[in-house]
Amino acid sequence: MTRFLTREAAIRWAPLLVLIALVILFTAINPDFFAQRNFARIAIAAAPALMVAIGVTFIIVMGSIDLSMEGAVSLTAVLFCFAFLWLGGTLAAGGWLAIPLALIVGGLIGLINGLVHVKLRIPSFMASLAMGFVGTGAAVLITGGDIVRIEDDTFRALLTWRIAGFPLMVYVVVILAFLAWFIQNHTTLGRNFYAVGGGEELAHASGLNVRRVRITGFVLAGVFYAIAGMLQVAKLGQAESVTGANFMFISITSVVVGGVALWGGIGGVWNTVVGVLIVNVINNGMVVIGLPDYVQDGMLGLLVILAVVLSTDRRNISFVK
Amino acid sequence: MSTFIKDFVEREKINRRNFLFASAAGLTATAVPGILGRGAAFADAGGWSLAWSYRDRASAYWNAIVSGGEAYVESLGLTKEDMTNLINEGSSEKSLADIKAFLAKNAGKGAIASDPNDSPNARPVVEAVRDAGGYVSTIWNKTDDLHPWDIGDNYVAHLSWSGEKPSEDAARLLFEKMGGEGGVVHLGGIPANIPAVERLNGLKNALKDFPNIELLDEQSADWDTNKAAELMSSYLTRYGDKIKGVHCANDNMAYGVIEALKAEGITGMPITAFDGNPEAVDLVMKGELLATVFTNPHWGGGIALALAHQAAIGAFKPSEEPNEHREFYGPSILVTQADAEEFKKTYLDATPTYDWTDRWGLSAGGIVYK
Amino acid sequence: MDIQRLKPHFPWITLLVLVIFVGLNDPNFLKPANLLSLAGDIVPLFIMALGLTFAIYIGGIDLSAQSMANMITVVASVYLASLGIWVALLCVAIGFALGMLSGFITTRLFVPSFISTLAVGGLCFSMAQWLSGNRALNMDAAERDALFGWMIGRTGIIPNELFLAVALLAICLFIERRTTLGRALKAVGAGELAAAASGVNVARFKMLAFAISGALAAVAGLLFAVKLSGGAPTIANGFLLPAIVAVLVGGTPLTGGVGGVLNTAIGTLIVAVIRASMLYFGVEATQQQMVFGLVLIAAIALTMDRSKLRTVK
Amino acid sequence: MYELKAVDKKFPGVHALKAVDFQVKRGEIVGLVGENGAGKSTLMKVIYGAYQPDGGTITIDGKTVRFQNPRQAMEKGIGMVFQEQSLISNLTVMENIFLGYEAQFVRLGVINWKAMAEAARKQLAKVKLDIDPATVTASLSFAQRQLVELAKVLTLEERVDGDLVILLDEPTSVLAEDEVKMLFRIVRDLTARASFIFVSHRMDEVMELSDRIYVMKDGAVVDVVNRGGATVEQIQHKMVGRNVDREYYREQRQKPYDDSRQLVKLEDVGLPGRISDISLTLHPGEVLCLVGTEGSGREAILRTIYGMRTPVTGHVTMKGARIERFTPQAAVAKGVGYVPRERKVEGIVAGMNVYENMTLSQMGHFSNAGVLRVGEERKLARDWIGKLSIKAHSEYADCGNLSGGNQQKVVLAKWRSGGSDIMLLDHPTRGLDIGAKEDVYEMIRDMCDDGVGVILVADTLEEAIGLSHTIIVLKDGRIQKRFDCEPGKKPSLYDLLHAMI
Repeated sequence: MTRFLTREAAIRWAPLLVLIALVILFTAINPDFFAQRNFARIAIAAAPALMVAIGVTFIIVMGSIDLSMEGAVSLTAVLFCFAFLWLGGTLAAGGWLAIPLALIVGGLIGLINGLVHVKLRIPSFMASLAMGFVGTGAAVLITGGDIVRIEDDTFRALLTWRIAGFPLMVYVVVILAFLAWFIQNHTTLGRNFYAVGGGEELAHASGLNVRRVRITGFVLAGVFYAIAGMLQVAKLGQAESVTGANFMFISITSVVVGGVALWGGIGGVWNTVVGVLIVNVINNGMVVIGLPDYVQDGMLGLLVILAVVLSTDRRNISFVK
Repeated sequence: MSTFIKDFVEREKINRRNFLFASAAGLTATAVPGILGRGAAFADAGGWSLAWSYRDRASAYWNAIVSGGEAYVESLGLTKEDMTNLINEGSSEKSLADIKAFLAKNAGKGAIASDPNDSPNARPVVEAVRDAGGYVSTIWNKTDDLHPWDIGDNYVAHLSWSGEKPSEDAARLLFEKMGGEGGVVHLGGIPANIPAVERLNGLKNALKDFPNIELLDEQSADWDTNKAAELMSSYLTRYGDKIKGVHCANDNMAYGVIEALKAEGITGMPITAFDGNPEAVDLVMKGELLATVFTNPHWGGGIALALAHQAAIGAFKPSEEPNEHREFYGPSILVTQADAEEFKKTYLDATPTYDWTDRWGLSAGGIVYK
Repeated sequence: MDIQRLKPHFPWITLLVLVIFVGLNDPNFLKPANLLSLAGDIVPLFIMALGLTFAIYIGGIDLSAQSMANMITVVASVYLASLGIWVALLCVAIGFALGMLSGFITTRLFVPSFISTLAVGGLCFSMAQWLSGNRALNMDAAERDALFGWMIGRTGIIPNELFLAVALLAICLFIERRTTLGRALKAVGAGELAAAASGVNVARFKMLAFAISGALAAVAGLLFAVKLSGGAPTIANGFLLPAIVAVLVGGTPLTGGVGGVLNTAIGTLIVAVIRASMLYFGVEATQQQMVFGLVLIAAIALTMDRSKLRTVK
Repeated sequence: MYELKAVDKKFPGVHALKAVDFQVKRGEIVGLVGENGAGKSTLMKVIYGAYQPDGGTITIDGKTVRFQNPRQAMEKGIGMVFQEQSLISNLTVMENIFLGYEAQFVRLGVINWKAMAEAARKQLAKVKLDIDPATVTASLSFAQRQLVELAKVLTLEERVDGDLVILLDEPTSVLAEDEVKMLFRIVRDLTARASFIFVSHRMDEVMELSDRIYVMKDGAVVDVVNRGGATVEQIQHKMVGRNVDREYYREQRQKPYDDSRQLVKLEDVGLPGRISDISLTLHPGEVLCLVGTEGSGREAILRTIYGMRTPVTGHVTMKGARIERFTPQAAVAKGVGYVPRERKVEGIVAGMNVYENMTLSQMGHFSNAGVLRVGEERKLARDWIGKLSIKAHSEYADCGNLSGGNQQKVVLAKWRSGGSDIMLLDHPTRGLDIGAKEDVYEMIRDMCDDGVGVILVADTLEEAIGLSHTIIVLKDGRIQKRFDCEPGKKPSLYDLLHAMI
C-alpha cells in the first residue's frame, strides 16, 4: 500500500521534478541561467502564455479542446488597444474602461464558440478551429493589417515597474492563477468541469446542465484569453492581427506537459502552471546554453515527450489517441 | 490611430451588407459581394484583370505594397477594388493555386504581381502564368537560375531589394555607434527566406572592417515581434553586458527587442532594423532605434503591377529591354535620426505620386549574382 | 427519416451546391478545364489530407504532416542528383519510418498523438534546417523533368497530378474497404477495447495508421518539391490546417471510425471551391480569413453525420 | 400515491407502451419484470422523466404532473439508481452525492467543503456506509459505489417535500451474494423513507424483495402479482408466454467430458495483488465455472488465459504447448475465444456491421495477403444469422443497434465460426432476457458436444450450478474448493456460499 502511494505521488509530482531537473541541467551547463534576472525574463515570457494555457485547461478538463486562442487573443488585444486609445490613451483618463471591455469581448468570443459547439453539435476541435479563423480574420479586418501602439507609461508599468526584481505583470499573473485555482477547486462551476470531464452522460443523468457548463467553460476560457491579450499588449506595447499567433500548439503542449490529460477529468491549474514553466524554461534555456537554433525545435519535441511520459500514469490508462 | 478606425468605419459602410451577411450566414456570405458588387469594368485596363498575390494583410509592409498596387490601378481611372487580392497566408501551395484560379477565371487575361512566398515557388508561378497567356512580375523570392528572359515576355520582370548593401550600411552605422568594439547579436527572419539570408550577410560583410566587434549570436525569430522579445531576453541571460548592439532583420523584431530591453530597464542600446515602417520611423525619431532601411514598398508594389500590366497591353515589349530592366533592385534608403523627420514628411505623411510609366526611375540597378 | 437517409450524402451535396453556386455567379468556373485544373492544383494538399485521414480515422491526429512535407522537399532536392528515381523511395521510407515513430510514442509510451506528432514534427523541422543549411534548394530542372516530369505535366486537359491523386485514392480506398488493415483501423476507431478483446493487434495497426499518414505526407512533400523544382524547410507551411480542415469538412470527425478517404477527397474539393469562391465573388482582402472561418463552420455543420456521435466533445 | 394511468408511448414503428397502469403506494417495494423489449426501460424512462408519454396521465397524490426532463422529476421526489455505474470516478464521494445540487453549500459562488462533507456523511449514514466523503470514487468497491448511488438518490429526501419514489435498475448485477443481502436489508429499512421500484432479471431477488410485482410483456402490463401470489415459474410463464421448466439450464444435455485430453492447464499461476497459486485444468466438452465475489480473481484468470495479462509466477499450457508470450493474438491463434462482460465496450464494435464484427477476430481466414474476401464474410454472417436466429435485418445491420441478446449472439458466433475450442465466457447472460438466456445455454451445450472446453463466470450461482461440470470457488485470488457437478449430484447454493465467504 505504501508502495502504491509513493508511486502515485511520484506521478503527481513528476512535472515539478522535470521542471527542477531542467533548471539544474541548464544551470550546470551555463550557471548564468540560475539568476533572478533570468527568472524574471522567463516569467515575462510565460505570463501571457500562462493565461492562455489556464483558459484552455478548463476546456481540456471538460474533455473538449479549444483551438480558438490565437484568434481570441489577437482580437481582444486589438480591440483593447483601440478602446484604450479612444478612451484617452492613458490608464488614468478612462483608459482603464478598456480592460472590462476587453474581458467582455473575450467572454463573448467564448460564448459564440460554446454556442456553435453545443447548439450545432459540432465537435469543439472543429468549432473552435473555425472560430479561431474568424477571430484572426476579424482582427485583420479591424486593423487593416496595421500595428496599434500603446505608449501609456502607467499601463506599461505592468512590464517596467519591478517589485523584488519581478515586473508587476508577473504578480498579476500569479494572482490570476490563484483565482483560477480557486475557481477550479472552490466553485460549483470548477467542480462541474471535472464532472463533465469525468463522465458527461453520467453528469447529465445526475441533473447537471452539461450544455450550460460547457458554454460557461468556453466563456471563462475566452475571458482568460482576453487577459492574455492585454498582457501581451503590456509586454510588447502594441497589438496587431498576429499578436496571438503561435499560442495554439504551445499552450496545449504546456497543458499536457504539466500533466493534464487530454481525455479530460485529470489535472488542473497547478499542472498547467508547471507545464508552462517547463516549456518556457526549455525555450529560454536552449538559447542560454547556446544550442544552435536549428536543433531547438527537435530538442523541444524530445523534452516534451520525455516530460509527458514521466508524468503519465500508465497503469490507469488502457489506450490513448 | 483613429484613421484606422475611420477607415474601418468607412470600409464597413461600403460593405455593410456583405459584412452582415457574412456574419449571419456563412454560405450566403460568399455570394453577396459578387451579386451585389459592381460588374467588372475593365475597359480602362485594356481588357486585362489585375491582381497582387502576397502573404497577408497582417503587416504594415504588405499593406504598403498593396497601397502601391492600388495607386497604380487608380492611376488608370479605376477603383482600388478592381485589383484582386490573392492572399497566400504564407503558403506557397495556396499562392500557386490562387494565381492559377485567377488566370482561369479571366481566361488568361491577367496581369499579376506576385511575391511567390518561397523562392522555389517562383518557377511554377511564372510558368503557370506563361502557359495561360498572362503577364507576371515577381518580387523578392525567386531562385537564382530562373530569369525572365528565359521564360519570355510573359515573365515581365523580377524586382528585389538588395538586402546586403543596406543591411551592411546599417551595421556600419551600428558599429560606429558602438565605438567600434563590443558584442553584437543578430535576430534573423524565417530561415531560408532570401531577405533573411541577405540581411545577415550584410552584417557579416560589415564585420570584416570592424575587427573588435564580435558577432555573439545569430538566431531566427521568424520575423515575429513576440519571438524576438523572448529571444532577446535569452540573449541577455547568455551574453549579459557583452551585448553592446542589436542588429535586426526587420522592424517587427526590433519592436520586440526594444520592449525586451525596456523590461530590463536598459535604454540607449543601439538597434538597427529594416523595412522603414511608420512605427519604426517614429522610433528612429525618438532615438529608440538607431536606423531602419526603407525600401519604398509603395513604389515597389505599384511598379511591379505596372510592369506586368503595361507589358500586357503592349506599352512596352519586355524582350526588347536590357536584362537590368528585367531583374533589378528597388531603392533602399537608410533612415537615421538626422533625416527621419524629412523622410517621414516625404514618404509617410504624404504618399508621393509616382509616374508609373517611368518604369525604372527608382531602380537601383540590375541584380547581380555571386 | 428521409433526412437520416440523406445524411451520408451531405458532403458531396454540399460540394455540388457550392460548385453550382460559384458557377451561377461566373459560368466560366464550370468549364471542365477550369474545374480540372482547380482539382489538379489542390493535389499536394489532398495527398497530405489523405494521410491525415488515417490518423483521424482511428481517433488520433497527425500534426507532423506539414513538417514532414517540408523536410521531404529538402531531402528530395538534396538527394535527387545522387539517387535519381530512388529518391522517391527514400522519401516515402523516411515518412513511413517517422510516422511509425509517432505511432510508437503514442501507443507504447501513451503520449497523446496531438503531442507526439507535434514533437516528431519538431524533429523533422530540425532535420530539414540542418540538411538544407537553412537555404532554399533547387533541383536540377533537366533531371527533375526526366525523372518526375510525368507527375506534373498535363494529358489533354487533365493535369497529371490528378492521375496520381486518383491512384493514391484508389489504393487508400482499397486499403480502407477491402483489407484487414482497413477493417482493423475501423474497429480501432469505433471501439478500440472491443478490437483488442477480439485479438486484434491494436498497437501495431495504430502505428501503421500513423506510418501511412507519414508516408503520404512524404508523397505530398515529394510532389510539391517536384512541382516547385526545389525545397526549403518552410516551403510547405500553410498545409497543415487546410489539410485538417479538408478531412473534417469531408465528414470524418475526430472521434474516429466514421467517414473515410472518399470523404476526404470531397472535403479537399470543398476547401478548393471555398478558396476559389473568394476570388470569384471578389471577397475583400481583409475579410477573406473571417469569411473562410464562417463558411467553414457552416460547411462542417452541413457535412458531418453526427447521428453516430453519442456525446459531442 | 404515485400513479400512471393508461400511459402510452410510441416510437417510429414501435408501440413501446400500451395503456400502462402502474401504481406505487407509500413505503412499498414494487417489482418490475419482463423480457428485454417488453417495455420496462421505456416505462422507467417515462417515470423518471427522460421520456414524455404520448398519452395517459401521471399523478402524484392525485395531482397530474408532467416532466420535461429528469431534473424536474427529481424535484417531485423521483430518483433513479442506474444500472450502469453512474458515479463519476474522478470526483469525490461527496461531490458525486451532491452533483447538480451544490447550490446549498455555495455562498457567493464558493463551495463550503466542510458543510458538504458533513451533509454527505449524513446521507452515507442512511445507507450505513462509513467512508470519508472526500474519498475519490474510483477507489471504492462496486458494492460501496452502489450504496453511494443510493445515498445520492436519498438526498431527495431533504430536498423534496412529498414522498420519494426510487427506481432501482438492476442494482444487484455487479454485487456478490452477501452484498446483495446487505443491499436488500438497507432497502427494506429505507421503506420508512421512500417507496422503491425494483427492476431486475434475477427473478428470485425480485420475488424476495418486492411487495407487488408488475409483469410486462410486449409493452403492456400482463399481470400484477402480490407477494407470495405466484411462483417463479408462474411469473416466468407470464413473461415469456410459455413454460420455463426445470430444464432451463439444459441439464439433460450435460454429458461427461473427455478427461483424456487437456485443453488448458494452469499451474501455480499468480498475478501480484490479483490471483495466486491458481492451478486448474480444462478438458474438451467441459464447462468449468469460476465462482466467487467481485474481485475474487475470476476475471484475472480469464484475462490471463486470454493473454491480456502476463502471469508473474507459474505457467500456462494450452493443448500441450507452454505459453511463453502472452498476447490476445497468440491466444486467439491457439483457439481461445473470449466473451467479455462489458459487451458494449469490449464485445462488439458499435458502428461496424454484423459480418465485420464476426470476422474481426479471424480476418486471417478471410483474406489473402491482407485483402479481404468480403463475399465469404457475408456468407458466413448470413449462415450464422440463420443458425442462431439473430434478429438483424441483414448482415449489413449495425451491431450497435441490435438488442443485447442479439449482440451476444454475434459475439458468440464470432468465436464459434472461427473454430475456437477454448471459450472464456464472462457473464455471458448478463442483462439478457429469459429467451435469449436459454439460447445462450443451448449454445453452451452445443459447444460442449463439439468438444469445446468452456470456462464460465456465471451471472448467478444457480446458473453456475446448472451449467457446469466443474465449479471452482475462489476467494481473494485463491482457489478455495473444487466441486464436481455431475447431473443429479450438483452442489447446493449453500455449499458454494459456504466456500465463498
